[in-house]
Amino acid sequence: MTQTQSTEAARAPAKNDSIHSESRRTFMKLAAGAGAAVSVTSKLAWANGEIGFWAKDLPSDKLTEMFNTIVRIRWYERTCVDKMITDPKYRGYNHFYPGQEAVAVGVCAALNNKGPFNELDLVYSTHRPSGHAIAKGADLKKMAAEYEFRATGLNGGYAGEMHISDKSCGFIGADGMIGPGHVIATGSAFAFRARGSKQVSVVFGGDGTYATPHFHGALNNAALLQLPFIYVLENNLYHQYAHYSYSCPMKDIASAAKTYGIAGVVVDGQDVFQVYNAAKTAVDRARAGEGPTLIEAKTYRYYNHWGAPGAKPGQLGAFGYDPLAISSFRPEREVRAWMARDPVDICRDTLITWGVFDRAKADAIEAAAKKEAIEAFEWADKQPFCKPEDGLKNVFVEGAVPARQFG
Amino acid sequence: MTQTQSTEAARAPAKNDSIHSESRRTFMKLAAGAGAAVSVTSKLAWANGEIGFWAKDLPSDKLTEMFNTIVRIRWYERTCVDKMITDPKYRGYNHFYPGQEAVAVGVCAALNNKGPFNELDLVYSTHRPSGHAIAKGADLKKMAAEYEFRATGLNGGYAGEMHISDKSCGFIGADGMIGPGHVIATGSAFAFRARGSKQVSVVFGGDGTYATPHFHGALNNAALLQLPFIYVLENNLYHQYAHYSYSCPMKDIASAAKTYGIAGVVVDGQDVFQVYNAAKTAVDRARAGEGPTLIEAKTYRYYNHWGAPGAKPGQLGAFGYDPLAISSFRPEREVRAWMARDPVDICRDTLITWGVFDRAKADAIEAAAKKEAIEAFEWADKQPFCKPEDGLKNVFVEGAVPARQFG
Amino acid sequence: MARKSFMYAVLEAVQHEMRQDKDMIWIFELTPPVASTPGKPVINLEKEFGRKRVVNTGIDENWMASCVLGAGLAGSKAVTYIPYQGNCMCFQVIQNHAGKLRHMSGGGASMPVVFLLEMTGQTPGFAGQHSDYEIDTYYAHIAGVKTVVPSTPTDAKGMMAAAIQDPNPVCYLYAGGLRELIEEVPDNQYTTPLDKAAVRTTGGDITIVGSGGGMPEVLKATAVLQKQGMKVETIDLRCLKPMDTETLVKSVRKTKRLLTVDQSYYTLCPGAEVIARVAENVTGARYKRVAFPDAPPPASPEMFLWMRPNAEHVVGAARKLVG
Amino acid sequence: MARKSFMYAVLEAVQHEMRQDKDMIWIFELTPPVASTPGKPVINLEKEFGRKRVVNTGIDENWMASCVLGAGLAGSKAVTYIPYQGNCMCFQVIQNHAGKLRHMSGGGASMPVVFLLEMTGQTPGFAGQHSDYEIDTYYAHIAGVKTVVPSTPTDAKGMMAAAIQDPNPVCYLYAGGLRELIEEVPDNQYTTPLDKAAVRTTGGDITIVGSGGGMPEVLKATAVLQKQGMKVETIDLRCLKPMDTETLVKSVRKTKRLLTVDQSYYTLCPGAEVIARVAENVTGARYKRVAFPDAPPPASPEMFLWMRPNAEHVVGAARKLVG
Ligand SMILES: Cc1ncc(C[n+]2csc(CCOP(=O)(O)OP(=O)(O)O)c2C)c(N)n1
Ligand SMILES: Cc1ncc(C[n+]2csc(CCOP(=O)(O)OP(=O)(O)O)c2C)c(N)n1
Ligand SMILES: [Mg+2]
Ligand SMILES: [Mg+2]
Repeated sequence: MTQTQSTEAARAPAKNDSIHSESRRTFMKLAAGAGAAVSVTSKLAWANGEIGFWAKDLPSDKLTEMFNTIVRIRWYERTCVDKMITDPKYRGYNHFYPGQEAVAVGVCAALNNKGPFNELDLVYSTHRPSGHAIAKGADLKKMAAEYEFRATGLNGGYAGEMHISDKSCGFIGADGMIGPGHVIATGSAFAFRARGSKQVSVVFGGDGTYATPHFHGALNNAALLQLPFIYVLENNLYHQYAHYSYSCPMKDIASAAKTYGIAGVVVDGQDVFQVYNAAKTAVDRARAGEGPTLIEAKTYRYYNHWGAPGAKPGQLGAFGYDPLAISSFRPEREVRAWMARDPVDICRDTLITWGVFDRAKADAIEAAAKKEAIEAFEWADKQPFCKPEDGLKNVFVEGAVPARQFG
Repeated sequence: MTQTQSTEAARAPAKNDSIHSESRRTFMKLAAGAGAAVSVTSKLAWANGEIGFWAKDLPSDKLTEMFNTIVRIRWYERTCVDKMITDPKYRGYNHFYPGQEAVAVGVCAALNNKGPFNELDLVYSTHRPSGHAIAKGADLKKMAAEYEFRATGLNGGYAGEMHISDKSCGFIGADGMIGPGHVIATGSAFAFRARGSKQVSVVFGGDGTYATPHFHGALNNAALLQLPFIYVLENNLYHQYAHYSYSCPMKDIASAAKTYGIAGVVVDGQDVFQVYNAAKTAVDRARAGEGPTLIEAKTYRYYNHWGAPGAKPGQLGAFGYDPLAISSFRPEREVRAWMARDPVDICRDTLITWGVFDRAKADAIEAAAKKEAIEAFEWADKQPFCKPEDGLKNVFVEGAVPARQFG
Repeated sequence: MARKSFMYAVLEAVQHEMRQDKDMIWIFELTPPVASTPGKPVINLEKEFGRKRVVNTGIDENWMASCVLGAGLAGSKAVTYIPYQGNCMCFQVIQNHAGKLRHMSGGGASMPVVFLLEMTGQTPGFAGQHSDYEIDTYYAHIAGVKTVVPSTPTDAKGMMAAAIQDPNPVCYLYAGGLRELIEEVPDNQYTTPLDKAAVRTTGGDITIVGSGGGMPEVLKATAVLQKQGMKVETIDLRCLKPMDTETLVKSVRKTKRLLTVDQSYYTLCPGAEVIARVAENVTGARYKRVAFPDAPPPASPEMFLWMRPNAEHVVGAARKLVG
Repeated sequence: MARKSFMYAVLEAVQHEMRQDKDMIWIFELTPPVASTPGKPVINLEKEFGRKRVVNTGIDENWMASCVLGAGLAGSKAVTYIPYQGNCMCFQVIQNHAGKLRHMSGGGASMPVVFLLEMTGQTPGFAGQHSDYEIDTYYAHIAGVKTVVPSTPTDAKGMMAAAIQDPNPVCYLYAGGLRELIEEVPDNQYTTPLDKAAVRTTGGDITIVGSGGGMPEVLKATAVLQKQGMKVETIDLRCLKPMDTETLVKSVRKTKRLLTVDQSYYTLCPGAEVIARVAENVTGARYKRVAFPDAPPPASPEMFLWMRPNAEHVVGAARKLVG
């Protein structure tokens, strides 16, 4: 985690979150010093010492829940991939998130996701929304039904994957466009500030968002008005099939924060606790009226941009040439190298190291997550299709627009 | 002149431009050392030593021409102001440039303004175009006629002030919008690079352009493709009636260059030679294929945003409250302080100090410029009005579109 | 009741709503939300509600529109005043986001927002970008936003109040040429529907349909024609989307002659939609359009004033149609 | 002559022009300029002409359109392929700059540029932003650019060649739904006019006018109706601006019945303009429009496919109009 900004200040962890930290810290030092954790250290990214390591101060049930959320995302996605490549009747198209789970979970764990709408922190998502939606609290069954365009889906079949949303947990939703969501998200932050609320507005976006004109509009105005706004830039190295160096002249996109005089942070996106630390610092800053943060999480997606070309049933990740790539494609060795630093493994191993749970418990959690995901897609398959004429509704709050296709 | 970038390299001045430099440098040192120039130093901004002080190596006729251009702009504008406030039949509206002349002239003196179109450097201008147009080489008479919407105007009466253009000298033209021109200008730079031409594309823009989404699009793409592109940001402190701190979180807008890894320079916009030095460095860089430069010229306009409220005939500058300002307005003391560092005075005094001409010669040049301007507006007043139906022409290259206003 | 300008009437409606709703925001750029009229207090939203709720920043109209949209999604009422120079800078976010989010979310998205889109005053001499009149069509074609274009201070106030109270995103087009209109406008808050055209005069010889910035000239022409004995039914469209087909069809069923008048470019001007809707429902009528030619507005007043539809043009076209 | 897809035909035209003119450039984003067809060489503009002339950068469609405009102003021919997701990101610069610069400069500005604006393929399931069909109206209302929407590979090639050779800026709309069309297309370079509609079938009972992505279904419906004995004059609009009024009017003078078919939203769809032009010139005709309702396209295939105009809808509407 690199601080590109000096405004960073150590802040005391919120009361209800501080527990067991002393013993965990001690254990951490012992393990590191004695080399006892050697077999897992290669998968662990260590914090910059213990200062600001908020994650370590979280209660065990919260930490366990973070692992649970990671594997729920992982298995929701893997189940969906398998369905897509084995069930010819499956009609969804998807942009898969595996490899990046730690980012969604680390950020959303620092947010308020329950309660009345005017107390929720809001999350704006992208064309790759499953992870963000689940981490924010959306229901797996309803998501699966939405991905299959069913009337009982999260959004009644209007949305599909690329536009799912769930107001009840503050998930403003996916957006198929690259750029605009970031600027819109600053508007929610503006509304929070105007009404004196402590809510924060968070937007997720890829490395592809950097080059959009919207990047400037979002950060400049958030900086000028000191908005409670957090821009989580998931740098998974590629936008579609182009490496981010095609669209960005610098290595760390977070360094752009400097221009705006706001906090910019680069974080290891494979380690959910590193992400949590950065997010919590940013959330505290936002709630304190100290303005926006740009968090760049270095991460990777195990599947291709879109759909599941190169994936095999029951196997994690996609390999080989994607016919959609046409003129450029990422090397398979790169995929495998990133998979060796898997966010599920890092989270599991860290929590075992911290003594939060043992491997058996972790396996049980993962098995339950897998079961939940499978059941969600099974449930979805039994849901009713949409009524054609409902397409004329929800254009405006009231009524329906006239049919015009019949002349 | 602050270099925010280390890519700056001293480059030998072009052959035809190096003359008399040795003697001028010697004189400069003597004058400074002996205190002989004390009476003028308060109006002179000194370079960072002599290195990269290209202006000092220019031939005397070129330096004289720079002064001539400055006063031609000044008197074109002053004549226009006087006309606007004394001649009720004058129909033009204008955004006046006095106070900023050194920027237009310093930049354009470093460009190629004559020859076949495919060898000219191109200039994109703004809603405040007179200075840029004259510095690039547009004809005063035709400009005056255009400002009064005459058929023989620079653009046949189609343009008015806010859209004047003159391809014959590479003046692509004014643009009434804030932002888009900058991005379009990178397109010309792209074309130059694609066809292996040594031309450069220059855009002028105010401090107001910084906040536009286009700022990012122009600089990011110019940086990525290393385009022969120069962004001259004239920071005259205000966009309309808002101080630039309302739209920009940093003091020096040029520091934004850092993010893009390109050269960014802050320059004293009241000193034409400082501006020339920065422009020449940028032009050399662009022609050498070394990419874009962002030049921020600190400057000031003596009139209000638009028109001539507060101006008196025969008097330079506008003072007092502008009724259009409504909720905020610049202090009069600020205007007077900037007028004390007038670009005409600085240029004249520098050249006298350098021994390029004496005061009598300078006065004669200025008198001629004044006369030319007065004659231009007199000529314009005698030009024919446009034929109404010509409004249907020039929509496409060929023919005219049908009239539709009669039903 | 007092004499009020267009903008005073608008800000009066806004002020009322902002006093009711402490969360409501207003984003502006170069036009401070300030208006005055003789005998009434000056309205200054920035002063009254403070810079947390009423703010300007830089020249970024896309941010302005996106900001109010995001505020709406967060549950706050919000309005932005986009200056005419930037009224297409924010086009994409209105077309692709404000217009689609409710539908795409299956009804979940909340968007109680108003985009007050200033149009140019069509000032002679300003040329091209500063005197066009074309966005009515662009915004009226968008699905999922209501697009209205009031033409009187009275409608301006009532439709602004209705727009703010409407839970749907509303594109409220403000034709800058109406800036100088002044009339008696009620002081109390009232609403004017966002889906009804206004029949300004009734008659059986011809239906003339105009909207927004063109209405003063249409009404002038109506008076001239009436003096000449023609029975003119003049309709102020007011609402471009949804469009009030019923009022239009009913009128032309009676008059059998339809003349549309637009300041917008001829091709795909609102009048084209008016004619198409009527032609689908009425047989045997005759049609004519007066509109700005398919050419950008030139600077020269001679050229521009000749091209811009005016009362004389309307009178001439009506005579051709009826004669 | 060989069987070619829409995009192969387009790139063949582009390749020819780029070989002629060493200055010409092509800007793309996520769609590399690559196409292949059996028995013909693969076209890869990036490989053939190199990354100085053919380049992609980041996700900034406003830059792409602005870049080719700036290249044009500098005297270079230039084309950009804007992906459908960004086809309104570049709206303002085309509307306010490409469309006005020639006029505002009194004829001085050079703009031999083509904006190849991809439209969505209207794929069921993609929803809202990824399956709409609406930009035809936005771009056709702009003054100063020519806006065309070819519907066959043969026209695609000829109109691309014409667009590149045309010194005016051209918005070349490419309906993604035509991606899979394959037909025999000549190998030599030829041009197809940018201001002429194409009469696809002749007949005296009814005129059916469609364009772009809707044409395959219109032609399917035509065949069905012809089998049922109806004499159908089917017109492919091809050029939205300028629009070929003459061909339209001539046809409806004969048939007295006009059915327009659009994939675009009903309000202010191109068909509205077609009807208005005809109604101004023909008396006593009957009119009907088939179009997408004024609603964003929903994800659910059940809803979406019911809403999108198809051959069955066209057949039904034609029968109502003629019967
Ligand atoms: C304005 C716009 N242009 C183009 C696209 C097409 N598109 C969809 S996803 C994508 C790449 C996004 O990359 P990134 O932001 O890095 O997110 P990732 O896919 O890596 O999660 C592009 C170009 C779009 N959706 N919106
Ligand atoms: C997109 C857009 N929004 C708003 C305007 C209105 N406007 C004209 S000039 C101006 C201020 C420009 O300030 P700056 O760039 O600093 O130039 P200066 O006037 O100081 O020369 C504004 C906001 C515009 N022309 N274009
Ligand atoms: Mg990415
Ligand atoms: Mg300024």
